[in-house]
Amino acid sequence: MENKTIKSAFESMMFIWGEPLAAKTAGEVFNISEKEAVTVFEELRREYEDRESGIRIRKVDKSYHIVTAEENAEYIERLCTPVKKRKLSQAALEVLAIVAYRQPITKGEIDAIRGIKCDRVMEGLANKGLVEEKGRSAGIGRPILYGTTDVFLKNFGFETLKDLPEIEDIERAIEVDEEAMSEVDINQMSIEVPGETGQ
Amino acid sequence: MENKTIKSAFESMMFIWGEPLAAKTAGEVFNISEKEAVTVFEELRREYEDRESGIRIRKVDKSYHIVTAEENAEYIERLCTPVKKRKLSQAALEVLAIVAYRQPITKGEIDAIRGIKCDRVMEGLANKGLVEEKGRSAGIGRPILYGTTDVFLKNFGFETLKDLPEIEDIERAIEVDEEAMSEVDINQMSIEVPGETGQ
Amino acid sequence: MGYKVKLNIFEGPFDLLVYLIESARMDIYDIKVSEITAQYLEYVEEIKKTDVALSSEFMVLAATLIDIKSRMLLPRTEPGSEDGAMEDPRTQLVEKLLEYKRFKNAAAFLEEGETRSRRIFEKPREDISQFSQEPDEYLVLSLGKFVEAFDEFLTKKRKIDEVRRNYERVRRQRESAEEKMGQITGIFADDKNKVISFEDTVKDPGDLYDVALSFASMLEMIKQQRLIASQKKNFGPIDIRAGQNIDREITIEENGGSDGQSEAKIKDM
Repeated sequence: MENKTIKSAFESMMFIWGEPLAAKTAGEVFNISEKEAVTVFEELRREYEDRESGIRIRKVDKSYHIVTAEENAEYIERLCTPVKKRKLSQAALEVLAIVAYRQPITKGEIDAIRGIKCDRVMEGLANKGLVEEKGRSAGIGRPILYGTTDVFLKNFGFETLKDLPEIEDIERAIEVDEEAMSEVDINQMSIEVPGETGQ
Repeated sequence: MENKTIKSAFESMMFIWGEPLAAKTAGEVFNISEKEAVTVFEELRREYEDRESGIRIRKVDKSYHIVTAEENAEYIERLCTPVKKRKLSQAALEVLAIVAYRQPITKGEIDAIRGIKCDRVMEGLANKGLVEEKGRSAGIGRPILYGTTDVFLKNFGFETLKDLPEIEDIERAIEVDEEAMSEVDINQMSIEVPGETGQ
Repeated sequence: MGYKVKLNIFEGPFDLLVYLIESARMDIYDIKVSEITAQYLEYVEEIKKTDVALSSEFMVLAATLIDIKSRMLLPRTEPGSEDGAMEDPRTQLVEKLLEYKRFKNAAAFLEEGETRSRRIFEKPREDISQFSQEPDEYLVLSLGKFVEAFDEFLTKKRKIDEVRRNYERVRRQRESAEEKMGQITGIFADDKNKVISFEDTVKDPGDLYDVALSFASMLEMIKQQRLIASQKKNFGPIDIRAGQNIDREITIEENGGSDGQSEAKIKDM
């Protein structure tokens, strides 16, 4: 099979598929290996990028996903109101960061790092498909171990978990902005109780 | 606004829109006329065609629609058609192995080796095209002889039956146990006495 | 405990404490515990005023802070230990706060990624229902599985064969023709005039060896005129009665001619 034919077919297939298409699955259509399929996908990805096309190919783990170019977000929003996923809460982001960096990890270990129970937050993250069970720990009570998913990679713009920067590097990068957060007035802090107005 | 930017934005916009996107609507995003928008869309359409891309732009009246290339229909179908994987049962694998190593063989002989009737298993294997009739034995009742097919060879990646892996002790194991084959019927024994009484 | 308190700004007790330390421009490695504890408790009191049960984790940290504060008042040297220094009571808390801060930073980093990704749009999957109606069925065959399944069968069969062989060897040793003839003679011990059928000489009709042994023994005994057998039609029942030599001592002749003779005898009958 000619490379050109496979390349063209992969474009069509990604378009139809909508979601990230596993290189392995795509390869099977042509009886080629996952590795060979990856080579074709990477070639395509580079071409779309070099062309600065409004359509781009994004890698998510071992899958390829056809999406719009980031720089066109403004025009898309002008044309239509695309359905956006709700942003995660601060608590959810914290828990997700702990899971991402420490996976596989148990809820108990997450609680210990944050000093507060994470059950409800974890439930929310699991419902959004961002975290999933990854087996059980050998510890007492054999607690469930959690890890991040491909949806996490996709929604946060990572190709693989290896793209996560060293946690110490983040610290240094962010320390600069620390001044900004110290402006909170203690009297403006509020608590929110579901089902009751606590103010 | 640069032509390049508009072109890229139109690609993103068509991609997200799903349905045919009116040139007029697209033009409004950039405050350009319908005619100008059509020029950009036509330019894009030609580029996708020249590239023989797997994604094409189709004109529908005064709208433009992003679709897959017609020639890739076959691959899309292959990708989207779910496959049901079926496995052979232990019994079927056993019978298949006996046929493979002992062919041509009758059902009676297979029964004797396994100590259990194989009719239904053989029917299943025949339906899957893995075994077939290979003539008739010279024995009593002229039972049908069975052997493996080319489908069998292909599925297991053999070129000829000589490629079958050597299995230790196989000769003795698939030897037909004559004792097990003949069912003893005590009433069928006879002492040949031509006369009537035994005196 | 009864209420699940979500704090709008602070995600937990560590978050609050980190905030207090930073807004007091305190060095995290040298926390002024009395000052921070006072502020922390003040905040906790503020919440209590709103009549809301505070999440228990905030109380746990309050207790920890008070404990550290009291230990800070004790002399910082221990006479017993070698270098004379005692661990700073704040160390553990500081380590925990630093770890928490690291993840808070990581969360901010993730948020940036999330924001960027929200500018990228994907399209839904096309309608592929036309393809999903008729799945392609295919057989998964692997040589590994094939060999594995057959090996399993061979092992099973080998075991069965072994058991059967041992079982039969034992029985065959036990049962000689001589014994069989003795058994048949025994049947007529109480009544020399009775008529038995061939089946009565066979103990296990399913055992081909036993059937053959009985048959051969019967032929031998006919030859020696110990038995008289009759069969009305081919494959019909064989009746056996005692012959004139039934009580004679059992011997087996080993000469080759015996078969021919016995056959002749039977035919003569």
